[in-house]
Amino acid sequence: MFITFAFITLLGALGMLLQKNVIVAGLCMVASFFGVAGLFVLLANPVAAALQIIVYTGAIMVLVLFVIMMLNSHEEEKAETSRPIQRWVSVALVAVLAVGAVKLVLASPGLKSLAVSGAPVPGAMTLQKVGFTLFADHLLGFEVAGLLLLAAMIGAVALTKRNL
Amino acid sequence: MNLTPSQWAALLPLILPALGACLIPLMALDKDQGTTKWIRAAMYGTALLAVGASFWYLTDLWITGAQPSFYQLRMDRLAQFTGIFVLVAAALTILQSWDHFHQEGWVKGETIALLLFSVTGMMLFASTTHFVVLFLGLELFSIPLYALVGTVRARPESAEGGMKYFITGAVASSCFLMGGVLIYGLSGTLDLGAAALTLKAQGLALDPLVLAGAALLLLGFLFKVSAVPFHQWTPDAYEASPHPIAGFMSVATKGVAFIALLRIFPGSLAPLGTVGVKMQAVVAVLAVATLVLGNLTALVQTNVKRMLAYSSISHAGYLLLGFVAGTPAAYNGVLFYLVIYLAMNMGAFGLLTAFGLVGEKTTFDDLRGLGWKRPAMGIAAAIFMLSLAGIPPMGGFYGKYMIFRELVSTGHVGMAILGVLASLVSAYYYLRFLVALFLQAPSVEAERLASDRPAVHAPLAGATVLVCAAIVLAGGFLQTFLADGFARRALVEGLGLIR
Amino acid sequence: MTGMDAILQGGLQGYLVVALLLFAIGLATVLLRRTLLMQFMGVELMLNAANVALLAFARFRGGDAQATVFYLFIIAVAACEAAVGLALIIGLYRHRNTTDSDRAAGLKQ
Amino acid sequence: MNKYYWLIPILPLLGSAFNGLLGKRAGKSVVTVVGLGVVFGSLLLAISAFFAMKALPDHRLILNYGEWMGTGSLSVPFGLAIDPLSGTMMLVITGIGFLIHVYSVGYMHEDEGYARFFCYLNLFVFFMLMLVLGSSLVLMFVGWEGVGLCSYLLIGYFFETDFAPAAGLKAFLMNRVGDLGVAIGMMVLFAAFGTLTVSDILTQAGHLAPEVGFGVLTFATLMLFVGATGKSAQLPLYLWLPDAMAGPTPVSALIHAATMVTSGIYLICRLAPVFTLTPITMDVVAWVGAVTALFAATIGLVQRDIKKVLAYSTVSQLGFMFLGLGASGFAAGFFHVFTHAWFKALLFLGAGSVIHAMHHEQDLFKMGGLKAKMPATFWTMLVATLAIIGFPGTSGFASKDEILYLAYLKHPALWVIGVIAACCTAFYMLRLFTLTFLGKPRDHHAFDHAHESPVSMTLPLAVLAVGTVAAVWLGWPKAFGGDFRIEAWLAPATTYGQLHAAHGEHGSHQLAWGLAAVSTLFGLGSAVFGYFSYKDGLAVSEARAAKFPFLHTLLLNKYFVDEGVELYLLRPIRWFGNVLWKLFDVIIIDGVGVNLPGALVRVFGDFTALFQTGRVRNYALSMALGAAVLLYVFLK
Amino acid sequence: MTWLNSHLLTFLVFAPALLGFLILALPQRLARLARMLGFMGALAFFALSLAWLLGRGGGAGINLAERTPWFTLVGLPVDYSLAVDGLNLWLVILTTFLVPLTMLGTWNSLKDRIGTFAALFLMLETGMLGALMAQDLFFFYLFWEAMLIPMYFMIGVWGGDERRYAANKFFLYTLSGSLLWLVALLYLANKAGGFNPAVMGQAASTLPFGVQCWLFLAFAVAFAIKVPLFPLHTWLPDAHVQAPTAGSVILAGVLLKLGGYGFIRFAIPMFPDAAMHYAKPLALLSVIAIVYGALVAMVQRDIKKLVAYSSVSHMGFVMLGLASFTVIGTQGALLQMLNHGISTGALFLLVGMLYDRAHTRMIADFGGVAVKMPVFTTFFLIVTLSSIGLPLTNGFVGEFWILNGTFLSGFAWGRLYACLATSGVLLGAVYMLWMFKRVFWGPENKDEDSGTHHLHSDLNAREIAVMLPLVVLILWMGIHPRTFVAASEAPVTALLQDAKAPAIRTFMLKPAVPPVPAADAVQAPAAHEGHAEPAAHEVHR
Repeated sequence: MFITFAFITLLGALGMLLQKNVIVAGLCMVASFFGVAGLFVLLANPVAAALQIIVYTGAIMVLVLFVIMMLNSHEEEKAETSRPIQRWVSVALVAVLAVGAVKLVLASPGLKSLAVSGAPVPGAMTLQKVGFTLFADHLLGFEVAGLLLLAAMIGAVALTKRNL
Repeated sequence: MNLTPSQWAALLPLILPALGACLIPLMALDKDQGTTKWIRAAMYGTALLAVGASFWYLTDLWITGAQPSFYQLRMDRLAQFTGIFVLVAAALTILQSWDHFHQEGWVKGETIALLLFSVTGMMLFASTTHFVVLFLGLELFSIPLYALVGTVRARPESAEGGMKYFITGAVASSCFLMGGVLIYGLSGTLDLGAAALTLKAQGLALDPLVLAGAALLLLGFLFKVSAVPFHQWTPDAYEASPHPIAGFMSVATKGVAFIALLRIFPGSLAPLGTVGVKMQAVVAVLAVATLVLGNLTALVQTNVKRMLAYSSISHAGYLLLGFVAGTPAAYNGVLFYLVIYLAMNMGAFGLLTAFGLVGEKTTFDDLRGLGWKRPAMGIAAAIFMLSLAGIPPMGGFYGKYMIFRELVSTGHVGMAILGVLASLVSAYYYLRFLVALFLQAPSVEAERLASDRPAVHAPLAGATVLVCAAIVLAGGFLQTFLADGFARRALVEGLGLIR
Repeated sequence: MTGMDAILQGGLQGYLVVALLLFAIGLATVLLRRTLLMQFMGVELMLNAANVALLAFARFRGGDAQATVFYLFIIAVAACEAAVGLALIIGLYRHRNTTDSDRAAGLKQ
Repeated sequence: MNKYYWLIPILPLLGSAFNGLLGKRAGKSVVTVVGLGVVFGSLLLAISAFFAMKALPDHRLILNYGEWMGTGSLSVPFGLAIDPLSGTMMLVITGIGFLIHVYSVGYMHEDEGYARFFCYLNLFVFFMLMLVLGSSLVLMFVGWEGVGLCSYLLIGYFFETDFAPAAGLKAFLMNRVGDLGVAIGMMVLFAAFGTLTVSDILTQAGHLAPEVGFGVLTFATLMLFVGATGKSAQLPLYLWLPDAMAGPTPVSALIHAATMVTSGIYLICRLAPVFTLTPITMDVVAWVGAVTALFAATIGLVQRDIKKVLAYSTVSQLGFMFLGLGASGFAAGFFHVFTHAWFKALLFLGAGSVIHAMHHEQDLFKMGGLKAKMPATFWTMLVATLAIIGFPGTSGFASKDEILYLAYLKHPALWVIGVIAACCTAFYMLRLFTLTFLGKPRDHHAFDHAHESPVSMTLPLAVLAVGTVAAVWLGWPKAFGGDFRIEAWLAPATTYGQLHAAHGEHGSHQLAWGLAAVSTLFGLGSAVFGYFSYKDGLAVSEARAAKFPFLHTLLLNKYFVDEGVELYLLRPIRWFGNVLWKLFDVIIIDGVGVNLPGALVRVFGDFTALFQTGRVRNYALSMALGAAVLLYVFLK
Repeated sequence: MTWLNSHLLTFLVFAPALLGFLILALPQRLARLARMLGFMGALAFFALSLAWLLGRGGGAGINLAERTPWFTLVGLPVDYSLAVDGLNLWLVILTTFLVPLTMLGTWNSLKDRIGTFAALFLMLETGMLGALMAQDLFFFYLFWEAMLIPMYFMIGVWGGDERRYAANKFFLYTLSGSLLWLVALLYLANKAGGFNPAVMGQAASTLPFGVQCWLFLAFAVAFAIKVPLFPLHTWLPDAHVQAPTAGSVILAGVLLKLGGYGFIRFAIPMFPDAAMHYAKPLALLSVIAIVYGALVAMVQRDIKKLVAYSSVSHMGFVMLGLASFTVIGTQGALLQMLNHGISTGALFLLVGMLYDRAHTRMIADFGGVAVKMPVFTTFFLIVTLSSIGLPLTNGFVGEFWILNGTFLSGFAWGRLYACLATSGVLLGAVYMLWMFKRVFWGPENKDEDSGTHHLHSDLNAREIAVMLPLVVLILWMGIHPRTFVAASEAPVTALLQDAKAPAIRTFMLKPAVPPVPAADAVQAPAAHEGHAEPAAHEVHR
């Protein structure tokens, strides 16, 4: 089960990375997000899964795709001819980081102990719990998030509004 | 729900600018041409009012010495210091942008609103150790800045600069986020202070994931202070953005990031001893790189704004040297330096507005002979440049002095020598500014342009410049008041670092 | 159970590996693709990686609700970044009529 | 009277100041009065001071007027030391000086720089007196450099011409070379004796043993001697003196014949007790003197310019003096200074009178037959000529013969050289005399306008002639039944009661007679030869010159020394200076040391600027690399 | 008034700057008034400095001092501390004297922004006086750096064609030295816990010798650049040639002195051992500077540049005297500083006067100037003579003392270097008089575009009024130098005593009785290092 979703996620991501056509790439990303949502379900967190589908996939990615359409930049990226240095250095670097990450995960003692101690599956996350925590401990964060959204909105308006 | 007075006290300094930020766009909705002028005035008035009120309130807090808190927000002395710092910068920026936008020919309330949002974010960012709030604060002050940089719709560079800043910034903040998550994961708490304690208790201080997390956190800060190699967005973003905004970014972003870095690394994460050690090790390397690269590149710039951008990079290098020394006195020096730096850079960017350099006309040649046309501005410019170069008796000298002194006393003599050599190089390009202002006659075609361009009218910017000059000089002659009475108390009573 | 098994059988390590790999892929997208939209999506991917790690940790800490709340905020942030970022991209497109970041390199040196 | 003696040097200084500041406005008559008056005043004071000194038991009158430039262990008082030596010089300076002032009144009367001239002349008298009377070496050095300055100013008196400034510069610089020697010598002496006051040095020196081999004092005295060669125009620093004739003739008489050029000899006599301690130096002095005497004399044989001839003869005579000193005959040497002062001054003034008469014509070959036109000049010149060629019974004979005698005792070779030089002297003096006064006029135009000089010029000639004759009274050699009075006279000054007194060990009178006879015969012979070669025009000499073309050219061009100096000394130095400036200063230090780093920094800057590609992907990559670094540092 | 009585020095130092700012505030159209104000003020400050410094028990035993704690930053106390004593008394007076004189001398040579120029000039005066009087190293450093700023603008704004290059060079050159020095300063202050020179000296003496040497070198380089000592002198010709006359005068007259003063006031007393360890290299460089400067000056074509290089040569004498570590040498150095201030200052003024008339400084453009400007020629000749060290002028006394001091100095090389240095005296005469001959003597240069051709007027009353005091001083210092060194004798002696300078070396002379065998009677100058009695009372006076 985990393997499946993990594969969906990573393959989607890889697809996005390698796909020349921007729209297809966007769709790959959507797929990968679905995979992530699945992982969340496995993590006994249906709330997160739902949000992932609704907000991320449903809102953000659609917005992105919409913009892609608008800028009709679905023409394919020309094959990378220039700047091989940038390319190969990046590839090597990313590869190193990825391998390093796996090693890291395996090396970390804290992680092991955690994995063992946290083996028993907790009860599924509920909206009630989330809401309670949200307003009990994270009132400040909630407010700030609100401000943030407002700021982003105004920013977007300021950037795109035609007539001043 | 109802808040206790102390919670209000903690929240109010943030609420006021936020409130202003929310009100201003509403005013922008009015489209009646006849009243536009008044609307604009009202917007700027509101903004100044909000900032001023918050400033007044903070100073009041400072005087009473109360250090209230609201949930994860800690309005302690350091936070108050930050608040005052940011608000002063914001006020100067607002005043300058009034003139600048008139010169550019368009005034938008949104810009001021965004500025206030990012002010709120900055104050938040520097006054908490809780990762969630920290991250939100970071975003709250970054996102409006992305927008602000790209806001000059007339210039293609503007959108480009904003885009670059956005992409790099987003990468940096997701690294930051990942770092925080890792630390949360291994400690189980989102408050970095508590996390450090628990990790120490569980003996996970050396866990590779923790270290990786700390490294990614550090990356986030270093990006904001634009230290090499996370600096490349800086010149492009500054050149792209309006002069006052560039000044604001150069000062406030850097300052807040340094203060937060101070609060998190030497502050909260202190229990994880190794993290501090490694932080100093890596910062030493990056500081050297920053000094060298920043100064050398600044040397060959022809555009004043880019020169100032690289100079701000190199100044990040000097401030990082303070972290290399890592003594309370050094942090004291860092805070002091930040105060002077605020005045120096806001002043320097304010000069561009005061001299009425619009659009891309910000090369050294555009400055020629202006020092004699506007003597007061010229003198102020001399003060700023000499102070940036670290020539006594300007304030900048004392900042460098305190930091180098600590470097030497902690045995980093080599670093100190490199530092002074760097400032020797820097002296050259700061002098170039003065050369253009005083030692060169304006070119013919510049004269022609000046003749058919309406006379420069920038009273507010001029005023801000003079204020900045006054602060810089004060830094030179009241240095103890600023260093001990202001910076040191913030450090000692706020962060609890005892020297 | 040994590291590899843990990874394959969906232990905490597994989720983290997925997260970090996602992160790497996101980074790779930013580094390797020229189209601004792609780079933007890479950033989104990096944020998601963080989400995965976050919630995985939360689950193994006995379903910590704080993490979910944080996840909520992160989504908000992502949305904001999307809004501003896309606006910037559009603005740039208006001037340069392209979304190729390499060709939008007027500011340099 | 003692309390007025400080006026001896100061009076001329005041006169100079007055003439310099107000002279132009005051007018020539006032200038004349002041210029002459001050010198005459100091002459009177000098006489009184002289006798006051003689009245004292130890013949030493030392007057101190407070500290000048003392610091640390150095103390230099303003002080005048009057003893027989300095006293005599003082009289010579003020006396002959006064005469020449009088002479100048006539000689310079139509010059518009009249006031300036007397300003310089008075100033010279002041400095010369300082040089003579100074109680410490430093104070003497003041005069030493001061007279150099005055000679510089007076040589360059006609500054709007081409050659005069050049000659003045040459004189000053060559003197400076010598002054270096004096300065170094003073430093060594100070380090050795801990004082620079002459009397103290001499007293201390009195208790020292002569140096065997090359020692400190030898070094010091040699350095001082270098100075002496500079001032007294000895090899190799004689070059300036002939050129110095560019100055007005009275100047040549006063400075470049009578007084300044003898200060080298004076210095050595002053420090005689120290020099006595250093045999090596004495030998050097003697040999340099002898060689110079001959060298200059040979050049003198062929010069056409009347003043040039006299100049070379001066050099040669100075050589004789040094020869005398070197042979430990301080008295003899100084006696020659004394006599030479009279007859050489006379010769120059006579020449001046001739030149004046010939409307500034100085070429011997254009003169002739002036005997009829200017008898006074003729007769006085005759006296002087006889004296200089050492005609038996004249003062010149007395002094020169004493020197040659001592030279023989020191080393026969020296005597031979001396005699040859003497013969040359006799020859060219007669040549000069004959060409000027005898024979037929060669330039009738000039001859017709020639006239006897005014009394203000002839009177001094007469007085000097008397002096020339009378001088013999001071030092008729013992060998010829005289009592070499001056030796005893100077004793208090030259021998400061030291153990090893100056010892010219006296040979027998027969030897003296023999030597004198030989030298005199040769001298008179060559004199006669000179007369006959020129009495009827230039034909004979031209024929002879044609016979020895090489020798003639060599002598005519003064052995090409000036050209050699220019080519092998001055040019290389200037070239070296240019190399230092253009290559070392501008290119190496400033270019490589200063500007290159700056340029390099800029180049590095251009390089680092390349990293700012403007492509966001590159920015992100550099960030990623940075992240890698961070992670590496943190995890390692 | 009571405040003033206890703060005379504060007033002297800061009043000029205040006046300067006042003048700066005056509008452009009042520039002439500003200039007049500045001149009057400067004159007043000169009078006050005379009255106060000499009046109040002037001369030897003077001790005007102010010392109060100023501030403590990062744990290092900094004192506000000014003092005038024997070492700096006459340098201070020289400064206050030269400023008004220069203003008067260059009254009409500047046409534009004369008010600003006067203001900068006064600020510069504050900087110089402060640097001369400061007794606390941090305080000294402030003035030392602050001085650069007005000078930079004076060169850069009113200078010649290459002024920007020259100004930058001057600024960065000096800055490079003083920045490294700052690090050393911090290092030492950190050890000493303060900037009091005495305390720092104590702390330094406890450090390992190697460290002392490094610190001394840092000090020495900073000061040597100002002096300027070969090979750090290359900023000088550019700065001098490009600077306006007034700038050159003050540069030569005072700024260069601060280098030598720094040595005698700080570097040597604080690191005596290191100083003596480096005495030989210092002296060697000085000798090189003397000869080198002279040789290069000899071949210059621009009068001003010639004078500039002559400064290098003259200041070489100063350094040589300091390196001799004898009372005579050091006193000579102090006097030579004053001499150079007067003579070279006067020379620059004269060159300026010539330039104002002829608008050229090329030697080749002149010739026969004496015919057209006799008075000017006379002044020039007198100054020239003082600059080549003719006796009875100031130049001679200083050089004579320095040479003797060096010859006597306790170091083995002293005698050799002294002898070498004398050649500087000769070369000095060569380049100065050669220049004099080519410019003033010889037939008048009738060429249409020659400099001589443009000379129409001899010196006017103002210019004569400027030159007379200088000439009087030249003679005064030559005839009664003790006026100017009496005050410093005691401090210098004490200083050398504390520094444990080696006793002077004299020659042992062999008395006649008893006669000694000829074998060891051979005495080559270098052969005997006798420390005779004079040594004792030389050092322990």
